[in-house]
Amino acid sequence: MIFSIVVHASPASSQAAATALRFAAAVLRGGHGIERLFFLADGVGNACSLTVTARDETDLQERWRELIREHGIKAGVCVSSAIRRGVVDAQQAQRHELAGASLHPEFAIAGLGELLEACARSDRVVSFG
Amino acid sequence: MIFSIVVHASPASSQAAATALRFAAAVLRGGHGIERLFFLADGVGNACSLTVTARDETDLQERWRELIREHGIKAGVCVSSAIRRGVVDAQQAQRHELAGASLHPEFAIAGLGELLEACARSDRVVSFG
Amino acid sequence: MKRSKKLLFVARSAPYGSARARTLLDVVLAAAVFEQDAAMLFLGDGVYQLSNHQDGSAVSAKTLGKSLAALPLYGIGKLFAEAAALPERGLELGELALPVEPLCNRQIRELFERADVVFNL
Amino acid sequence: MKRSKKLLFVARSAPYGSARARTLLDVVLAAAVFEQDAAMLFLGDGVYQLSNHQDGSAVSAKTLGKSLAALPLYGIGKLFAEAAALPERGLELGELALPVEPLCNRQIRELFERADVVFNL
Amino acid sequence: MSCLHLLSKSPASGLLELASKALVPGDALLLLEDGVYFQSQPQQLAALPAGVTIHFLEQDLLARGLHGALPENAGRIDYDGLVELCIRHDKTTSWF
Amino acid sequence: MSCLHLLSKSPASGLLELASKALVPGDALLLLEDGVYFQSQPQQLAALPAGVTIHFLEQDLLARGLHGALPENAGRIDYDGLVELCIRHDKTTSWF
Repeated sequence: MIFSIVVHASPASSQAAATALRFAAAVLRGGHGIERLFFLADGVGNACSLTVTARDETDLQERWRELIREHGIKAGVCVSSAIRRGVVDAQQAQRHELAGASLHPEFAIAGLGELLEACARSDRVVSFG
Repeated sequence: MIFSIVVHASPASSQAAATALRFAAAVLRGGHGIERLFFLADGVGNACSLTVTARDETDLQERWRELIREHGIKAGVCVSSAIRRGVVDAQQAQRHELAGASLHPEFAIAGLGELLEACARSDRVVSFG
Repeated sequence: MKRSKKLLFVARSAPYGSARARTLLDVVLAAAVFEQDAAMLFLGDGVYQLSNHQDGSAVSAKTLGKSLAALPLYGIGKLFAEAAALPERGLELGELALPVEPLCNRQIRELFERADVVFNL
Repeated sequence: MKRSKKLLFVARSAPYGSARARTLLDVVLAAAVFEQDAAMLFLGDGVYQLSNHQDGSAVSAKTLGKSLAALPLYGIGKLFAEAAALPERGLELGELALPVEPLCNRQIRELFERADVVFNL
Repeated sequence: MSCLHLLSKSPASGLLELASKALVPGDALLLLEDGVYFQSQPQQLAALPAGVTIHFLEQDLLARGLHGALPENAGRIDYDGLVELCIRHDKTTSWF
Repeated sequence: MSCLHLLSKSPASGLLELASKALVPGDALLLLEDGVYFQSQPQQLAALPAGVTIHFLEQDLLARGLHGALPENAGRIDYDGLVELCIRHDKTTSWF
């Protein structure tokens, strides 16, 4: 079965990001596919490359990257949510004359059309926030 | 009278950041002083230098900077809240080998001791979140 | 893009205090642009989004009710509201920012049953 | 740092689901380090923070109850809980992660009245 | 010592019930942001102890299209009035 | 078509009352994150329509020290069980 997973919450403020990650791992463990991860609203914090995690805490950003890399999953970050929250890729940083990029390269800036396309292509869409 | 203002919310997700800014302006307009602005939890987003605001929307980050600059207000950003959310100054970026800084220079990384000191020195502490 | 799925958008947050209403509306508008089969239900505090005479400029925000009023023009014609939530919140059906069909609890359950994907914010 | 002010920390959020409980605790611990006159009240859902047998590792988090139990060692001795909230949430006074004094509604109001600064999260 | 309570969530949040446990006569309740929706659902406000003054933040009422009458005993204030309220009470606390 | 409802906030949030308007017999309710606190306040669950199955996410119960009995008719599942639940129902929606 094909899933898409939508994440609305930042790992720093809500457990929902960790829940979504565990759910994604269970989907793959069960032999199912993930059409797309989509990060919306405060969920864009999961894709930020400038976070620092205390040594005795779980680095959720890093765990997302591992999951995406190992399984070749598409991970989209809503463009309008992201730019308002300072999560930008190199191209946007240049266009808007910002000091640098803050989106980790495992993630890609995406429009909401890609979320809707993921819905059309998935058997189940599950949101966490 | 001396106020300190604590901001818990990001401008992208909650009205509270805009409320805090208007309140701060009213405090100054009333002839009162602001001992310190303190940004905590998701409030650190107010100090991020990498955000982009749509042309027909208010750039709250920029309005905080103007207020801080014009009135010479101390603006502290809670260090542990900030690093988890990818808001880091140049020194932290270097120490943690991050791609760049994302804290606007009008704000300073601060410990919670500075929040408590602000409380001790203020007649009123008002929180927005 | 395939268009076979029925999308249901459940707006259940009051506007302005948080960005939730605006975020959901952005997704609804995208669904309209991509010609998806979309319905929108205002539930609980979400009916406050329908309040007439909103003026976002008082809090330096865009007026949500005005953006919602454009939905029929975008082809989103299936607009529903929880009937009971309106009078509970001092709203009258004839005085809303956009025309919606009031649904009783049974009709709300039917709307959920018919949907293929439910966004809920 | 001056120490004349009475700080009241009102913990009113359940732990783990959001970072609120942890954020407030960080401020309380800082108040202890700076030897402030601090009291802490667990109110409403906040009493869930006192639940015994918590194990944050089940959700890859630090165990909040364990951190709270260190408060008396840090010199934060004024620990209170809303008496009515405990049985409402299935908690018993004798089986909590740290010893707290239960307060009736009148005592809660008195605690607020005595405070100079109230953090509430 | 009296306290100004800022409450910024809608009646559905249940926060007023929690704040009520701390409200004493002489305190003030400021309803702001989504807290101004209490204008249209004033039932819970009637249960507050006597001697608590109630205030609605004007700009938040306007944004939300809440032009109806306020509950009895409640007033509307702007940001300058909010600063004055902070000064008139010995401390503030925020319910959000 | 049946729906799996994910609910992740505590009973005090009032979200269950809202979700109830959409729950039909054959649907499932998954309580996760702070939603597992319904274990200690099960009164609202008793009011759900018959034919709605109730599930608690095990890891969230453990984290919060909720070792007591679950309400009658409710079961506990892990993440693999959650994936199975998603498959068994035609769609999901999340109340947060």
